[in-house]
Amino acid sequence: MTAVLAQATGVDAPIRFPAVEYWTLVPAITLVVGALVLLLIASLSRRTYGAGLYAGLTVVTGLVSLGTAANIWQRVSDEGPSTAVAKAIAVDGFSTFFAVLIACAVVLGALLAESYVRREQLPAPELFVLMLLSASGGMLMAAANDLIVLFLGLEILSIALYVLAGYHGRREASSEAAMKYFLLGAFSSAIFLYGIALVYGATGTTNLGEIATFLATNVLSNNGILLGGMGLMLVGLGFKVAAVPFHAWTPDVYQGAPTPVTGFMAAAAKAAGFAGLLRVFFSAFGSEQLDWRPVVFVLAVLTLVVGSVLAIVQTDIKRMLAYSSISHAGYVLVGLQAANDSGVAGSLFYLLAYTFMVIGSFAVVTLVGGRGDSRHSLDDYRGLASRRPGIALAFTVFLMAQAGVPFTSGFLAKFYVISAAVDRRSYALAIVAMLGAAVAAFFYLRVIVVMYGPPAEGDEQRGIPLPRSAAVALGIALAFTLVVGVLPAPVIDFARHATLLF
Amino acid sequence: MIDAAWLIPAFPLTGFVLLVLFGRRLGDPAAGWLATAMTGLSFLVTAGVFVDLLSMEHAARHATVDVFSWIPVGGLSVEVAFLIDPLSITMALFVTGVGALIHLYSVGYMHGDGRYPTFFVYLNLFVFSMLMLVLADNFLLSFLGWEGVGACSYLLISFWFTRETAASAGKKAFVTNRIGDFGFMIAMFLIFSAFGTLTYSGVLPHAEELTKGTATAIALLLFLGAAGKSAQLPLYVWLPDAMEGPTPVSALIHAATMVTAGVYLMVRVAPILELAPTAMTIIACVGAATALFAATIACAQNDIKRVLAYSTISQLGYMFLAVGSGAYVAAIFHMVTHAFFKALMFLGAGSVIHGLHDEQDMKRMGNLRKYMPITWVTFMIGWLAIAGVPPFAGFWSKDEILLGAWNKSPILWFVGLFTALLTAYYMTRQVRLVFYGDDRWQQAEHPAPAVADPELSHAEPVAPNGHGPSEHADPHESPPTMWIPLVVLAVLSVVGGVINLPFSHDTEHLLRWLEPVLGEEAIHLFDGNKIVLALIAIAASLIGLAIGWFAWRTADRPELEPEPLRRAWYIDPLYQAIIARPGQALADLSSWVDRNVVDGAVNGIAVAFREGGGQLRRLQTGYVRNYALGVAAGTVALLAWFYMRAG
Amino acid sequence: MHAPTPDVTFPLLTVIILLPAIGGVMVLLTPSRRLDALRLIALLFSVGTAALTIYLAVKFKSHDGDFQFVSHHWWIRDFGISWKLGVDGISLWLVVLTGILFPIALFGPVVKKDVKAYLGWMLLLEAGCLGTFLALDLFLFFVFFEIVLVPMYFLIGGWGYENRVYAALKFFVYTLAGSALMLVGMLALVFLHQAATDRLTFDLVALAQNPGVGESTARWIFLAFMLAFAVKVPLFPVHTWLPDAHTEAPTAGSVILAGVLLKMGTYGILRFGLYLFPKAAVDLAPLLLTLAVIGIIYGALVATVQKDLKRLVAYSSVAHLGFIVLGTFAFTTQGLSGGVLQMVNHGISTGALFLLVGMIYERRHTRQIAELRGLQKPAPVLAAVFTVVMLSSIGLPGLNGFVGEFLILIGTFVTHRWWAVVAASGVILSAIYLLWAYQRVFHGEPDEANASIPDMTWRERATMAPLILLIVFLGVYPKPVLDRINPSVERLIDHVEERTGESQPAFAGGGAGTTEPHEVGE
Amino acid sequence: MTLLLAATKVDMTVFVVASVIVLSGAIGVVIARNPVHSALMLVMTLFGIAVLFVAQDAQFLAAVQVIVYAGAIVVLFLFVIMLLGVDREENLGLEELRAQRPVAFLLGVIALAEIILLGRGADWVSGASSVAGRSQNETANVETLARSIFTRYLLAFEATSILLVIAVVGAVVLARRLSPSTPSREDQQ
Amino acid sequence: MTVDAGAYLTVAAALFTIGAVGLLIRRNVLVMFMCVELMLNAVNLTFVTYARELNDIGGQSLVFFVLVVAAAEVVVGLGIIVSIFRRRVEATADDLHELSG
Repeated sequence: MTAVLAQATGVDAPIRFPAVEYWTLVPAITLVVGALVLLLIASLSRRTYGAGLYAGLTVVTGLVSLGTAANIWQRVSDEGPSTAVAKAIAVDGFSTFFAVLIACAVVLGALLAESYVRREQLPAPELFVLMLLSASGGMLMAAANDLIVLFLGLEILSIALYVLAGYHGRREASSEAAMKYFLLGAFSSAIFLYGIALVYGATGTTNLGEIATFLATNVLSNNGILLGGMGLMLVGLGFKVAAVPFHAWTPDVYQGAPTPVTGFMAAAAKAAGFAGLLRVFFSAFGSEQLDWRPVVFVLAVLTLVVGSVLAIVQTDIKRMLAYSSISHAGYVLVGLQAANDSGVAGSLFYLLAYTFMVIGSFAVVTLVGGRGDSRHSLDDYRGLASRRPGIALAFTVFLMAQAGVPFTSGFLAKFYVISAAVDRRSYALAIVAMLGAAVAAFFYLRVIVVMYGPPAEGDEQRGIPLPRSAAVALGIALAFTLVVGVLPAPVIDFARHATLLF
Repeated sequence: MIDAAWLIPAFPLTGFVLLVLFGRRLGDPAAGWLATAMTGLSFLVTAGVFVDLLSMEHAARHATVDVFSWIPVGGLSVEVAFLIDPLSITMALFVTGVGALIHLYSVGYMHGDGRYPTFFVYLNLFVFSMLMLVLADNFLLSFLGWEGVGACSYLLISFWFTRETAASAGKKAFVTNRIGDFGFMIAMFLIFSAFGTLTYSGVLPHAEELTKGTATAIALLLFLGAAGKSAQLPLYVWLPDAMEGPTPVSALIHAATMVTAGVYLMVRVAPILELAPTAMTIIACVGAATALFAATIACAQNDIKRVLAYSTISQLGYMFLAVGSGAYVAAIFHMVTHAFFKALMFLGAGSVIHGLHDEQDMKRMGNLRKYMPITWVTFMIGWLAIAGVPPFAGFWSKDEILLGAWNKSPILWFVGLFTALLTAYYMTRQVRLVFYGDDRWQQAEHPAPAVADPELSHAEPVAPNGHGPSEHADPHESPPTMWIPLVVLAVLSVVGGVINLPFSHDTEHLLRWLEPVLGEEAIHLFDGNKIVLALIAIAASLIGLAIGWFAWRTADRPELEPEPLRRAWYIDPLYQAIIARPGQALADLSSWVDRNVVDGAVNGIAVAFREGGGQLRRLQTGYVRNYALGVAAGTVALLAWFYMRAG
Repeated sequence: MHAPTPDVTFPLLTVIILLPAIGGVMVLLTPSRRLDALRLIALLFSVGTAALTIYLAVKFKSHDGDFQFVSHHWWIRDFGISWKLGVDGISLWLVVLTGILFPIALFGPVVKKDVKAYLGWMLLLEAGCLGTFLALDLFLFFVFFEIVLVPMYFLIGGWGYENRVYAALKFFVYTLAGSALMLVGMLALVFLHQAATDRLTFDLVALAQNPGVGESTARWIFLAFMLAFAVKVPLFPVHTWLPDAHTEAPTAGSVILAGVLLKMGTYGILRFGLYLFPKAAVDLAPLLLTLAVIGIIYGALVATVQKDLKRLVAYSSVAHLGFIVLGTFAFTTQGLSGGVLQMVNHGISTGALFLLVGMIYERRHTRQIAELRGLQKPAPVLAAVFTVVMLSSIGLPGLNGFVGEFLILIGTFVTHRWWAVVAASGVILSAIYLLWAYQRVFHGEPDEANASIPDMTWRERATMAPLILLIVFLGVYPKPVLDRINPSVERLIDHVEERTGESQPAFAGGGAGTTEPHEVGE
Repeated sequence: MTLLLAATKVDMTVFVVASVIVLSGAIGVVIARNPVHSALMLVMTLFGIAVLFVAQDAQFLAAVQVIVYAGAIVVLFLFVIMLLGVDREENLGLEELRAQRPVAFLLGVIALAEIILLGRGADWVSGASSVAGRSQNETANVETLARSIFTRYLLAFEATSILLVIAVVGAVVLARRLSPSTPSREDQQ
Repeated sequence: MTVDAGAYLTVAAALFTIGAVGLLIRRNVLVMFMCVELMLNAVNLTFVTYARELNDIGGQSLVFFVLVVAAAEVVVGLGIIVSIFRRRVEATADDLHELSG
């Protein structure tokens, strides 16, 4: 529309389009293309295909995206980080790391959703389309070098997730989740946007590099507007990553949304939110550390404490995992609060480890949830070990990993962020984080106890089928969690070299 | 032969090991014979070593036999090594000698008991421990024996474990001993702190380097240990109860050997005692008090063994009186003679009990001289010996002690003298009740009200040997395995005095024998005084004898058995009230605190978290507008912070 | 500096850790219905590990206080974390103890329920325990220190008694919370060290040489470490997880818990608390000595009135572990050596006691002392074995418990007189509660239910035999053990004295240069 | 405020009138009981905003504002109101959530105060000028804007396409009525 | 200079807070959503004001994107609202509180 208008005015000087370095965008573009292909197949083909095809294509798309991300990683390591498309995005290890992470989430989420869609008799293609598009938004967010790109990425991610949350139209809870997520999401987006506006006013630009340069070269006589903008942006991103007190949507949405979507959401959306948070605050607002670190400190403590304490009293597994995801956000905030390279790397490591743990966990929840996606109370796990020892063992590993037991990725993740905090002398935060882990162990163990206890009355007969796709997802998540737990060096290396552009 | 001294404890140890492994297969009586043989062999080796020592130069009678290094840590190096000197060999001689006799006696006495081999296991282990105690060349090894004999004592007292009283008595003995051992341990620590070593040869010759305070502390702490082991005030309470054990045990452990360990220890550390006159005085006073105190109680006991037990306590008090007075040789002398006659009397009592099918109440005996002549005769010898009638062994040693006491203080001497009178009296009472008068065992079915209280008398009918006292056949004389030791001991009780006759330095064999260890005896009263004191002592003994003899022509003299004495001055209930009950209350309190305060705090934290979660949960109302309000509030708070930071 | 030395020799320690772990994994991979195969695998691997640990003890060079058999590989190079293992006199016997105790715990008590998982967890637990004692890298230590919670949690929760879920949770969360601060302290130490030396490493030896922390900082970090260890030990007042865990755990669990797991706390104090923070340890010694003494007395008092036999033994552990801590903070050769020895002794005696209590439970299906009576009559062998173990626990000379206790007390006495005196009174109390319990359980006339129990089976005798032999052997001839402990302890004391300027009395330490004040003239 | 005096009367009048329209419209949205009224009030606000845009030389945006917002979005709102028949009046006197309303007001006031204080303290604007290109120049507003969007914000512009795809797909998904799942036993908890 | 930017920004801030408060106090989901639109418009006004103040076209470009986002949000948001309130006509935001705790 605007293009037409522009042409109508008949300006002499042609617009000099900036160079578009497509290779930098390939992972995200792959996802979008994959989504479009799915849409085309769904709408053009006469036949109706089962979920398998769509899921398969999604997995392939995710893997291709993963591969291209790996390619970019190579290039970035060789050529160094840079910006692309008129400095709108950053091509650095950081963005590539998140591309990899989100691609993994897509692959696992799709594997999980396949059997879910079949079991719940939901329309197949759109779920995968939305998942892919949402993921592309996440990648955009992670790569964004401009606040407006960040915002658009956030909206792409979120709006698709609003729909996904309400995807299970037969479940009242699903609709309610969508509604709540949407209203609060829109609210926080508006706040975030207002923050961008104020930052724009304070610095004259929305480009992160320019902001940093501006802040580095100008001494503001009064940085009130800047700080206000920062604060409002923190609210918006804090909402996305479910930091207390912006967390309230999380349990309701996680509980209501279709379980595979919850898994995907917990992994990808949280990661993307943190990507934005880390990039904006560490890179662009790095010079204002003194102002925002105390805030993040408080947020981290609140998040850790509230997440853990509330998880203790839950009897619904999905809800419990939701609260636990809140407390996990607290750990990543610990990494952010450290505001140094190892803090960032620790956060990245944490998010990657968490991706696999949480999708694995929700994979189990999906399976146990049964038709109707409704069996999520603690009682439904009674005696799981005697009925499905494999699933129970996998869940045990995931829960232990989340609790931070050694020889799982979760332990090293916690170790990493806490070591960053200690490195910055944030001893109090480190102690709170460690004690939070002890409290958290309590509610993870409670589930394990139940699983290894005797089965509930009349529940012995209920079969829990393990579809192949879900089994693959479980296997991958399990393998990652354990292997990284024992041999973390490559992944730590990955996280350490996933440095920011500046 | 001295180099082979390690064989002395090795034999009983071998016996112990063999009996543990094969005891049950050997059975009754082979196990007993094996044990006896081992102790006998040990005695022979000891005798050999003794002869060797005799053949040596006076001052050279001292050797250390190293076996192996036990606990080498830093500057502390504890060896398993034996100190062979006149004192230790004297002890070893009578431990193995009396021990062998008692083993022999037990072969017969324990015959028919279901746990016959076990008994000898314990007995051999005891002899081994006792030998470690006396032969050790350092405090710690002595302590090993010291605790070892305590443990054996525990095992043997509660040998008939199905009886609650026996079980309790065993425990009581062990725990009371432990209190003493606590003192011993602390004393060792002090010694180590002071000398950096625990060997006798490294400590005693350098004793004078100690300050007076340290010496006093060490002496008193060791005395605490000795008081526990040798049943002195206030730790004597276990010994009367210990009579729950089989009679040979009473004879061996609770009369002849183990209980004298305290005396041995005190004599052994004499160089330290010498530096601590205050401690000496305390020891002497405690000894005298114990002697008198126990003697009074013994006057009113009806259990044949309990009388002997209190008598033992009393006699041990004598020995400590001697130690406290510096009359170490007298203490050892009395220890030896006491071992003879008290073992004799216990075995005699055992013979009586055996003959009466486990009857222990003297009020249900009488006239046994008719039925058990050998027992009677030997018991009479023991009686005269303990009563202090010359020329029996007891007279000489007791006289020595009284001399020593006189030297220390006439008050102590008088206490000792009065005790001697009491001793003669209650022993006479016992003899009268047991061997003279009417045969009262027939009326046993109706026990006198006086003994109805189980606290008072442990003479309840029990059947350790499987044949209860209800089938009251006539008493009978014991088998030879039992009476041979009686005879041997009787002979020793008669002639035991010769080892240290006070007529001249030449006849004081024990004194000269122990000189290398103890140095010159300090007491040199002029003879006239000595004789006067001896005559007074003899008179006291005879008076006691006479009173007893005439007073106890009949068995029923309740007016001579005042309640406080029968109840042993109410010491047990007193201890119960001031120690056991508060202790129990303290333990209960601790347990309550543990549950409700310490653990309560932990559970409280858990509850607090859950409650906090419950409260926080109420914020999660489910109303989307509430959530938005949360976001808004957070935003406002953040802005407030940044507003404060702005500028 | 510490370049990773290529391991040309056989990596014995690594194998010792990995062997049970591999066994555990193999057990998990074996079908659960093939019970014999499962048992065989577990037997082979646990006994194999035991054999290796004994081989280690044989090959261990005595009179060398340094770490031996060191193997060093990078693990996470970016963090300066390495797989560094080594053994010295302090850890050697704990390793051997672990090696020996596990086969006994595995095959002593009979477990019928879910054998596969049981054996798997036990073997994994063994790997964790061994790793804890062998790690010379702080991170590695912490990892092993924490990981043992998992198998133990499952063992308690899966095979325990009535209240097992509560006990298992309490055990896990309590100890986890305890070690929370340790990690923070550890990291603080590492980064401060990095700031001081510009080298990021978790290597224990490197950190101990130059911690790079100020005195007050060191004190805080020390306290953080101590909290973790105090919970594990457990020291009064953070001990209350122990009675619950011990009582509710299955027999094997209790044995390992008491025998091995608690030692991680005391071992940690020695290896990390004293070694890394000598000054802080010396400065805070009075506090810890006091807590230890309180633990000794208090544990004994509470044990006295317990109605549950297992709980009684559990509280006795509180008292016994108090002794070990006491010796540790005496800072004398005797105290420390005694402490190390006592760790082994306590593992053997209390392990044996738990086995015996388990046997009684199997026969009577109760642990309530009031319901037991006169067991010595129907089960004389059981009673005899119990007696020996009990006497060892009481600290009877000639049995193992005494040597350690004595060394601890004498070592403490020369530097901290009054603590030792009060602690020594614990010796009396231990006699009271154990003998009283013994009396109530074994003495007296048994009623019908108690009179009909069988005596020890041959399997049970075979289980107890090695323990009894060790109890006697260590009591009579502890020299070979002490000879290997002493050099390391002396090295540790030298380390502490170098950095604090304080020294133990000359006669207590027996280094080459020190002469005794009184040469014994013979 | 001193600067305000310097402003021309026309500008001032336009600003004041438009602002009043904007804010009263906004308040109207909030307090109208009937959602249809709210929607109409929203239109009022949007027009006011458009006027303010024009007053600040953003003519193109003003046009788009009117076309997109008033023309499309508000119509969509009204359409949904009609579709669902939810045009019943809301009883504003009733508030079930205790303390929600006072707290909301309080927070609103504080937030506004904070923003204004922050802004005034920093003189509202501190940024660098014309980073993305001058907005006040000889060329037409549309052209300047177009150049900016197609160069500097090209990627953002492209990204909006994804957003629109999502909107379409989302609308399709949400509009679809699902047939009840076949075995209905486990549908509801 | 025309009217001071501060005045515009103050109006924008007021509009923003009115929108926010409206969202907090209204139960009707559609009205709540309209309040979000108010907030977005406040942002737009802010952008445009800054664009003028900084003489920077960027601010105006941003408004353009906000408009697109708002449109997409409206589509999806109304879709969600429709899908829920097809079934329960009278519903308000407060009626959706099954998920809580």
